[in-house]
Amino acid sequence: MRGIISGDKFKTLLKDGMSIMVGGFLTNGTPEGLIDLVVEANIKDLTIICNDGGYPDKGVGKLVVNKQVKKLIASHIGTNPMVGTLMSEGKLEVELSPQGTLAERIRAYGAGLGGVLTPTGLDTLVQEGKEIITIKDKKYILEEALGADLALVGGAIADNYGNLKYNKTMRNFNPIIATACELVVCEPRKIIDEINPENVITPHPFVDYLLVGEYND
Amino acid sequence: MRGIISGDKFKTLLKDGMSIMVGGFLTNGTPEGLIDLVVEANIKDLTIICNDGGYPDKGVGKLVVNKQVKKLIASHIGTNPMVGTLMSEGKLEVELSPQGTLAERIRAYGAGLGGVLTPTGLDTLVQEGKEIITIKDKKYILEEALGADLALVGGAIADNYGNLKYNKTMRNFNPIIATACELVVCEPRKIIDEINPENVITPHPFVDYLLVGEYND
Amino acid sequence: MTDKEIIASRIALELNDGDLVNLGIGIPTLVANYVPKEKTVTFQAENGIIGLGGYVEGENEIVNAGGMGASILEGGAFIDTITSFTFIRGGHIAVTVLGALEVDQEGSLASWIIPGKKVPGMGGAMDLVTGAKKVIIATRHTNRGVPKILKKCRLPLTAAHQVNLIVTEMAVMKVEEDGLHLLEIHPSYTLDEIVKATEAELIINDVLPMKGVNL
Amino acid sequence: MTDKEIIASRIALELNDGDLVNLGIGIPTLVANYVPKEKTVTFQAENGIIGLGGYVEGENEIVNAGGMGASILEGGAFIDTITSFTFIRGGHIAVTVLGALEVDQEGSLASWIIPGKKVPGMGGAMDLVTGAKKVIIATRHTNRGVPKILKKCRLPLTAAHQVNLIVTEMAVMKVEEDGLHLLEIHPSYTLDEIVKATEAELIINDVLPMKGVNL
Repeated sequence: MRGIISGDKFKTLLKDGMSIMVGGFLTNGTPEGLIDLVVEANIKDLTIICNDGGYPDKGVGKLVVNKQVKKLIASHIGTNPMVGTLMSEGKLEVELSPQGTLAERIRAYGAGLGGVLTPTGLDTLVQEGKEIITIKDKKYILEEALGADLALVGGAIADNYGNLKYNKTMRNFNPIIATACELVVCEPRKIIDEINPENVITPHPFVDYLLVGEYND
Repeated sequence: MRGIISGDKFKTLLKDGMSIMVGGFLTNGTPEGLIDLVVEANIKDLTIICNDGGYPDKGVGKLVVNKQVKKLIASHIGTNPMVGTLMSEGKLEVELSPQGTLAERIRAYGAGLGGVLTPTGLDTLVQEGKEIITIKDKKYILEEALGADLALVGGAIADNYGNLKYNKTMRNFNPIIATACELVVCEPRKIIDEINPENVITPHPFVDYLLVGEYND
Repeated sequence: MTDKEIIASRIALELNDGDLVNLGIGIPTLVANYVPKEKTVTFQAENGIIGLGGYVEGENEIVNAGGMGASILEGGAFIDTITSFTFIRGGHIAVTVLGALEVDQEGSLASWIIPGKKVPGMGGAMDLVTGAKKVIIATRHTNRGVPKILKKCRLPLTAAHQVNLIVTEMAVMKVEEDGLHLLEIHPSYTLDEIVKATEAELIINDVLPMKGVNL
Repeated sequence: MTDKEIIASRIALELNDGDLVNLGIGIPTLVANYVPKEKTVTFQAENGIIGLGGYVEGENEIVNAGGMGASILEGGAFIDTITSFTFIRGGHIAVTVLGALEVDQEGSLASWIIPGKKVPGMGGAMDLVTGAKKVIIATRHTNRGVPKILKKCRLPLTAAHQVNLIVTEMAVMKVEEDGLHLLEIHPSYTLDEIVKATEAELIINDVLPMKGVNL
């Protein structure tokens, strides 16, 4: 870990056209303070990768409502009507990926693998345009690895070294996106002295910055 | 988890020709009591999948020395001279897999994926006979998923529900093999009432039996 | 019993001691209420719980797969999405119970999109239907009289040929190699009524009254 | 300084503050002894430690990648093999230092097998050489006079075209697109001696005395 970062410094890292992965499941475990800063910075043309589209006033939904998102890659968009509206108006590109596939694609990128060979989505719209690989007479869709410029990690308890563990169900995609982005910023719920080495979920070399202070809950 | 198992009951689960995954790294985290029972049962023609060949008197090395192994899939065999000897005599088939690839192949099986797309081993002996897949102009070896009949899991602290966490570096391959085998037996180092749900590494549905008692250390 | 209660209580009989089970949102969620006390069934929520407990109003640190406040039972575990779908895709889930827009006699399911109308997305449903050992569909037999159990799904599929059992308020149907077998019918309906409410061709032999139903 | 000490101390200068580093067995392990106090470098052991500490005689619950008793530093983490190789293959390791049987001017490495003689296996080396951002080879310049730095490896490869820097007791060499550049030579050796001990073609411009060497 490089250290603690202020909200202002964090905003200097943001750029139009970035790809950003955001942790959380229906906003449980989403770092709302970091999202608010991205809204304030008002950067545009973002590719957002998140389990879902959040809610209009919560999670990545705030970025959608603020028209900052060019493309959303998610498994579920039903909880944020704005996503459907902008999509049907042709103002937002949406790529739907099955939840397990989305997680594996991100993991594959973080682990230096080229892609994922999954049976999920065979004989559905999901396989369109994708290569089908047959292994031992079974078919699999080749889903490409998925990385991004920036990971916004939430739901964590951090220690002074930058190690993370996660609070209850807030874990979800957070440890996965922390492996797959050029820059990883975490807004922890609290910071403790040291996490027992056996209980660390995201070891500190995966983390670049912790954002603390007013955004902590 | 189905429950606690005795050594005698465990032996009734063993059969000639089985494939068995064994946890541990140079025997750190290998369940020696379970291995001793496999030696006692003296089943033959085994396929053993383990990080390494152990030592002649420790880990899967005991099975090799007792001539129970037909095929060994491992990343390293230098610490057990008996492996090299039997291999050169044509009495033991050895498949060497890079350590990260071996782990991913097992994980892929446990996760219902068809295989792994890895750059590791490109332009080496490891790629021989394997399909090469090109994704975004980069080449990857398609390594097939690897499962087995039985997992022997060690190095664990278990709870009464069958959840596992692991002691220090004894974790290594143990949680991975627990996802990829028809039957999973763990020889824990100790059993406690309950592991904090945030610290569980192997949740109880992955585990079939715990073997306790004289084999605990 | 309401239609939903009929469906949920019948499906509960399909769960076995020791099963790891994932219940979808809606009618499937109700199945948990009918598991007999003597059976130990562990529920999974795909957002990251092994050992899901009941709803907890106002809880926001533990949520279920519908994003509602929930609880974890003793002996449970919090897991990440990768581990959750290792369970799901890797065949470690004994039974999943899901809803349907359409389901057909070949065991194919449509549940995630009505093109041009509604695109909620597939969430975890495609992985669940593909990976669970047994896939049970919990659905009303018709949508206001329009059959939902079809010869072939017309909406885009969630998965092809993966459904094992279909339970409605009228009947229990099993997908086999040779087609859709009508196994049980609710005593409130005649065989004729059920056949008329079903577009799929039903293979009918030895039909029993629906199990677990209190009239 | 012994040959090993020369190699290890020179390589230590390549490590930067904040780097995550994996050291192979043998000479590479010694590099840890020469990291300047002012730099924070985190060592990884591929069997499952982030924050590897020194050897601990008799310790058997914490071992390093050589299976020897070891320790973990404050702020460290124990991880499984999958996470360990996520670090390694995924490009999260800044530097790996490994030994060699042969290494060549194209940056290819042979280190895991001598066919017909010795087959220890590749362990984690193939993943490390493929995945680490910077691959440094720590090796004696020759094997008892027989060159180890070749035009092209003759033994089976660990990986092709992945080596960035080669450090021996005689010289520091960098693999570039156009070939192997001789960057630094140890003052105890003449340029001529080094060229003679090397089978690879060395590109020679602006050669400096080896850094970090105490005569």
